[in-house]
Amino acid sequence: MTEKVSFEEQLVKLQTIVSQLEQGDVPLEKALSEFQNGIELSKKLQDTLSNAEKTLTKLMDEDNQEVDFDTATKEE
Amino acid sequence: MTEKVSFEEQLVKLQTIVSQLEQGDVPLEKALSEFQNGIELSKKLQDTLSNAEKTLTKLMDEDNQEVDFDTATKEE
Amino acid sequence: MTEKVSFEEQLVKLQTIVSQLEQGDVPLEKALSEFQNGIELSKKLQDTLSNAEKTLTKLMDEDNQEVDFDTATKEE
Amino acid sequence: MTEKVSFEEQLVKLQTIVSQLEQGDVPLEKALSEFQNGIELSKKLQDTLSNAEKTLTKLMDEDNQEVDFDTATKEE
Amino acid sequence: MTEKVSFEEQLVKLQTIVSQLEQGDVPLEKALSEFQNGIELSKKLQDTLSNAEKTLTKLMDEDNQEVDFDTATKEE
Amino acid sequence: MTEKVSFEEQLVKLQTIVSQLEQGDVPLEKALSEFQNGIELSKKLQDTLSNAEKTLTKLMDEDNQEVDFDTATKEE
Amino acid sequence: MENSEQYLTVTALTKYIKRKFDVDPYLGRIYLTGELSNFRLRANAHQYFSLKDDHAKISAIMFKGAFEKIKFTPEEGMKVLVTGRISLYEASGSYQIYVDSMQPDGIGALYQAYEQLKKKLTAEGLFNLPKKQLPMFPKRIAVVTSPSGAVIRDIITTVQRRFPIAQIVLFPALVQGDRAAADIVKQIERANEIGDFDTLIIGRGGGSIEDLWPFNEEAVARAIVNSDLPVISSVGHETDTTIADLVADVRAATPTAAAELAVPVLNDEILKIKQMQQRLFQAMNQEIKFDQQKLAKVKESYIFTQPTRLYERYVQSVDLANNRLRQLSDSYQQSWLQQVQLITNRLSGKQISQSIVNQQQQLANLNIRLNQAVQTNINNQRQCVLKLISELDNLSPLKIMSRGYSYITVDDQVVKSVSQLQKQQTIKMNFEDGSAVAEIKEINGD
Repeated sequence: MTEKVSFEEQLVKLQTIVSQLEQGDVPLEKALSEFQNGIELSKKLQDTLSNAEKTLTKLMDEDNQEVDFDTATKEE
Repeated sequence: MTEKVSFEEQLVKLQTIVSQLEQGDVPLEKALSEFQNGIELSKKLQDTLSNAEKTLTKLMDEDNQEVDFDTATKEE
Repeated sequence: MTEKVSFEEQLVKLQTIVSQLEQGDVPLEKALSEFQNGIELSKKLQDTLSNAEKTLTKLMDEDNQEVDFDTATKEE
Repeated sequence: MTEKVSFEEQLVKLQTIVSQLEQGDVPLEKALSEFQNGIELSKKLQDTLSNAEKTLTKLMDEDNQEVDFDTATKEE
Repeated sequence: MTEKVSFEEQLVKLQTIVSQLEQGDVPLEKALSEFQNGIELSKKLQDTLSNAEKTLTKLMDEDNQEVDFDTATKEE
Repeated sequence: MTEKVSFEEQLVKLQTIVSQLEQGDVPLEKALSEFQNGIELSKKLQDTLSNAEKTLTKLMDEDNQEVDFDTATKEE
Repeated sequence: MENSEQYLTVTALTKYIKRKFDVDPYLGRIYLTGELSNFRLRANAHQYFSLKDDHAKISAIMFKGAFEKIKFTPEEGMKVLVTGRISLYEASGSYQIYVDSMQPDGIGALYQAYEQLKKKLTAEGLFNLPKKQLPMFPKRIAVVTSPSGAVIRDIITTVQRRFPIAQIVLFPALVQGDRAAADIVKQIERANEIGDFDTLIIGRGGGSIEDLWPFNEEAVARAIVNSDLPVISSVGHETDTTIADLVADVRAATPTAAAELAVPVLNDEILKIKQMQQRLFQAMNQEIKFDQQKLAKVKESYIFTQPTRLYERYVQSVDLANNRLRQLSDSYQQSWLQQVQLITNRLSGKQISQSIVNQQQQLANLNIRLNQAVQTNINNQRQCVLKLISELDNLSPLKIMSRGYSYITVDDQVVKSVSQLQKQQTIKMNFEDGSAVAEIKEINGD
């Protein structure tokens, strides 16, 4: 994997898969493998989101601690 | 077998066999062998479908579990 | 007999024999031998049919068993 | 860092980040890094403000002490 | 310091600093350093006035009659 | 001071100082030193007037001798 | 009844008489001498009085402008020389002299000399010379006057009362008589020669113009002008203006006034200096207070009282941005999650599952059809074969033999003619239900 595929690209890919599957005229084996791809993509997307959530939560929490510290200082 | 024959192609082949046999003017030996081919094709198709079903079930189960896991994580 | 004679060719031969015999002007000697051939042919044909039927039954049984097995598996 | 970035420049940068994010269609990875930049900027700005407060408080305290000392001197 | 800066010049400088700060468009860092300058100037000015007052008081004390007059003035 | 400054000149100087200080637009430091000069001058002038001896009227006789006028008068 | 036109009105008569006065060439300008009578000085106004001698009296009026020009103060009974015109005042019907100028009578020659000297010195500009400033605090005062007069007494008394630290030195001089002028000049010059004086006072008490005359002499005037010392002149009464008074730096009305001009009041001066000292203290105090107030005013600025306002607006900005960042973080996460969930929810295996079921159904159908087709096929073949077998069976030659026919074969060759036979030849006889072997015994041709 030389270039990473972005969240949005993955999302579009997943949407394309879902649309194709919903149209219903996909050959069985292809449908299966697409479904499988879809499941994997969905997992990846969720993983990406979980990581994003963790990163953001960590950032925000660190910031809150800073802010809390300041508030505490002010109340002295 | 360099290239795999798709489920649909096999299905069409089976349909062709059935149709030919149903027309009735197939020489006996050929009818037999066609029948045999048909049976084999049918088995293969059945297998393919069974496998597809298993794969699907497995994928869906896994996906459900993933989703459940995420939901569980979120509820923390 | 280097090459096998097909069921249909034998059937045609039998029909030919029957037709010649029906014309009635066949010398006795020939008629006798033709008749003899016919008898033999008809035996062969019946044998072939019996064999075909056996084969068919066998194939069908096998197929049914497969199907049954699958059905059984499904019911698990 | 040869030249220090001023508080106002950092604030404008932070506000720009917020505005861009508010427009809403920032891709995930870029959004994450922007959030990170934003939070870091916000921390820096808050630190600068805290330091400003401390400096001011210290200066005012020193000044008040001077004034008190003077007042005391006058009352002699 | 080759030439001493007069009380009035320092006062004008202090007033200028205060005006600029009151206008509010001074960048934070500059505002802080200007504020510090202001505090220092204010101290210097106060010192100058205190010294002037001491000189005055001392001269008044030497002239006993004047003391009453000055005391009265201060109580206004 | 090679030539002595006359009483009147000193008085004028004192008046000038007083006027200048009363006009109020003298820089503080200069005002303070002028004030000090003024106080010194006023003390000197007061001393001069207060400490001067009272005199008796003289009569200038023909020999440019000053003789007590009252005595002379009485002797007449 | 007399004709009323023969009677004059009082006004017409008075106008007529007034005209007689006014056009008379002698009465237009007359020189008159007499004694002032009924004179009562009215300040800053026209003066009304009478002139009289032993036998006659005339009313007089002197208008304010003319009166202000005279150099003496008229007194009741004073003999005066006046010029003027005679006219009639219609309202009272009285004639009167309108006085243009007035001068005292009886001093004629001296007065003329005085006027001549005054004119000369005026022409020289002596009266307009810059006046010397009197020192405020004289240490030594030279006084040129008579040692026996009241003048020196008044001066001594006044100076000792006001400024006892000034030394008065009397230069005794004759102030009356022919030698007086020279004496006065000598003493003025001596005082200047001795040199350590601050002020010079020359003085004499009141008297007639003759008495005061030395002070109107040119030598005295020039000595005063030449004096290096500032000169205060106090000669005669306030109304007597001598040449000395005119050329002196200051003229005093009385000796006391001269002394008052010469010296200040010592205690006043000490008080003044003290007051200046107080003013200095006050001014300095004021200045400090003023500066203190200015400083205080600057320090009252919210910059110093509430310095936190310097950065508070920034605190808000940063907080705002920070909060917005947090909200955005939440909404972004929600949006991402929604997008993923929405699409993931649509990713269902059900359609594939349904498709599989359909395919299975189709496959089962095909299986059934396949079986049926092949069975039909075999059955058909079988029917076909059975039919042929039946037909064959019907055509069997053996069926004919069952009617009693048989045939002979030699070496499996059917024998159709006796010619084919030989005696003792072994033949095979074929019957419906079997065969028999025989030997030819006889051959019989047809």
